[in-house]
Amino acid sequence: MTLSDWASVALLAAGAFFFVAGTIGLLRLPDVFTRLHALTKADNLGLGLILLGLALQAESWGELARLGLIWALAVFASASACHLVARRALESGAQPWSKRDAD
Amino acid sequence: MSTVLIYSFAGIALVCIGLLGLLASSHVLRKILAVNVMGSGVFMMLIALAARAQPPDPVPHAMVLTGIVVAVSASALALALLRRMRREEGSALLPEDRRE
Amino acid sequence: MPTSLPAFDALLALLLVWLAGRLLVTRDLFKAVVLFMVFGLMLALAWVRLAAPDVALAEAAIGAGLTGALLLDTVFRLRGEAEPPPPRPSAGLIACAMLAAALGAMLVWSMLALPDDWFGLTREVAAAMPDSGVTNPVTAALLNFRGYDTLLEIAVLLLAVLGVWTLNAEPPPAVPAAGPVLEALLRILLPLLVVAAGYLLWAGAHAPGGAFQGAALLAAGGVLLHLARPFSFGTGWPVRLALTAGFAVFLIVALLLVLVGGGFLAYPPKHAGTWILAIEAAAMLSIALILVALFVGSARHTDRGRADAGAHDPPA
Amino acid sequence: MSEVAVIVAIVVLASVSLGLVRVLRGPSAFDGMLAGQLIGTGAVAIVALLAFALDAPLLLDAALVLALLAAVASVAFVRRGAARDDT
Repeated sequence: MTLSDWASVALLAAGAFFFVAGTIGLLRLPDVFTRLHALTKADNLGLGLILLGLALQAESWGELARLGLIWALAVFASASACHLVARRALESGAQPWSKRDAD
Repeated sequence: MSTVLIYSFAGIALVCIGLLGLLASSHVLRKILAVNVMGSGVFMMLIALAARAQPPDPVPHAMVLTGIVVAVSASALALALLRRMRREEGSALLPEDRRE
Repeated sequence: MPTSLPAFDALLALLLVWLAGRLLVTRDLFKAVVLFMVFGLMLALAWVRLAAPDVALAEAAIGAGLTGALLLDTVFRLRGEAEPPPPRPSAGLIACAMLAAALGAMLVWSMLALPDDWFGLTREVAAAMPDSGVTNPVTAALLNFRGYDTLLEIAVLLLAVLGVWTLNAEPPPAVPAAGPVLEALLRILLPLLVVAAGYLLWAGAHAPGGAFQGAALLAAGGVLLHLARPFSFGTGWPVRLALTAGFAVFLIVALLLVLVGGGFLAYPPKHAGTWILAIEAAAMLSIALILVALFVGSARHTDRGRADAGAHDPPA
Repeated sequence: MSEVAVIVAIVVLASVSLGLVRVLRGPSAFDGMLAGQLIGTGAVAIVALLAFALDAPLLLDAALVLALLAAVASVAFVRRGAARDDT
């Protein structure tokens, strides 16, 4: 294995870690807003790391361009979707969790 | 177990689950979902059979490809029928499933 | 082949079967629809694993866009009626379960009874590929070898639109005007969807892609637009012309080929690629419009709905 | 290398499946809307990983289509999802 292979393995493993972290956040966090935050940030970071790890192994510029485009689209789409879902939830009367609820 | 076998059996399971759901559920929307599950099972059996050859047989691919588009159109028609029924009769259940 | 692939396959197959079972027994219809949308995306992964990238593209485009929007729209309109509890185990239910089990047993038996050297039509297709005009065998099967089948499928889609136009007599539900974020999403995604559809149409000749996948992408764009700013495109003759253009071009080419002596949809091998691209371009636009029409529904009543609810007016 | 990619794909698939538990349990109808985000990102990652593991770079186009359409499901949820009276 070359140096770039090791780097890829590290990036892929880190990506998988963030996906797992996103799921733990989804399961453990108290309300829809914090869960959105866990999903949108952790999963997209995970996706970015995985795509970066794959980009190190890319064999053509076409692959590299597609990987970059996929990440740009995913980040843009999920940022917008996250905003829309959070706004809809707030408008429909979902109460953001506060420390008092924990007591 | 090989990939082809795993997905073949999954396809068969989907056909059976879909058929049971179609027969046993009373809400028409769920019947529509059940028919779609059944159709997906058939698609999966076809694609798994195609994958026995190397390279895969393209004819089932072409059939399933158009099948997916036809299935979504048929579902759209079924959903339109369901909405019309609900508007005319006030219920999304078939007459024999409605209870007073 | 990586040795852990069977583990992936087994996990995905279990997930698919679990999702299917769950979505049929879940009490809440909204959740059932959510599970069905997830089911569709997971199916796309299965097509990837079964080396069917053309099918995966179509499933990804249809499953992520149109199906979910259609089902959510219906659940939204149907809300307010409680679903009766699932049937208790009765003689009828047990008979249904036995019927399903018998069907499953027959399918398993027929699957296992296939000889090991059964490869379908792979060899026949490979032998005919040089004369097909394209290098992607799926496109060759769709537009050349089984062209009559695809022609009639487009006719079936048109019939579905006629049915929906006849039945769907409801205005779209009132939605608030699209905010700045949704507007920005539309401004960026819609042109990208059009470009991607054009790319898939062109790529279909030699790589995964083609008219159906391109049409599904365009239709997703149309559905997105309709969700943000409800519109109707009427039932006037320009719309009818555009809806039927794909079928008409396909049929005219087929008849022309009969006239020049080739036979129904028997392309001259030299120009087959050009004919196929021309048919696919027309078919893509028509299929996309058909799919959007299936979501938008009947125009007459949409217009009335707009007059009733001022909230539908797009922001200036 | 492709072995690693498949293992990571299995981890992502398992993590997405676990996330579905939240979608199913609720408690609010908005948790269903999270499914669009969860599955969208996960499916893109898995297709990209399989494209590498199966040495089929053309599959990246499928990942691209999924990424393009990831927002459509969420928009459908927001415009036709849980109504005010459902919460």
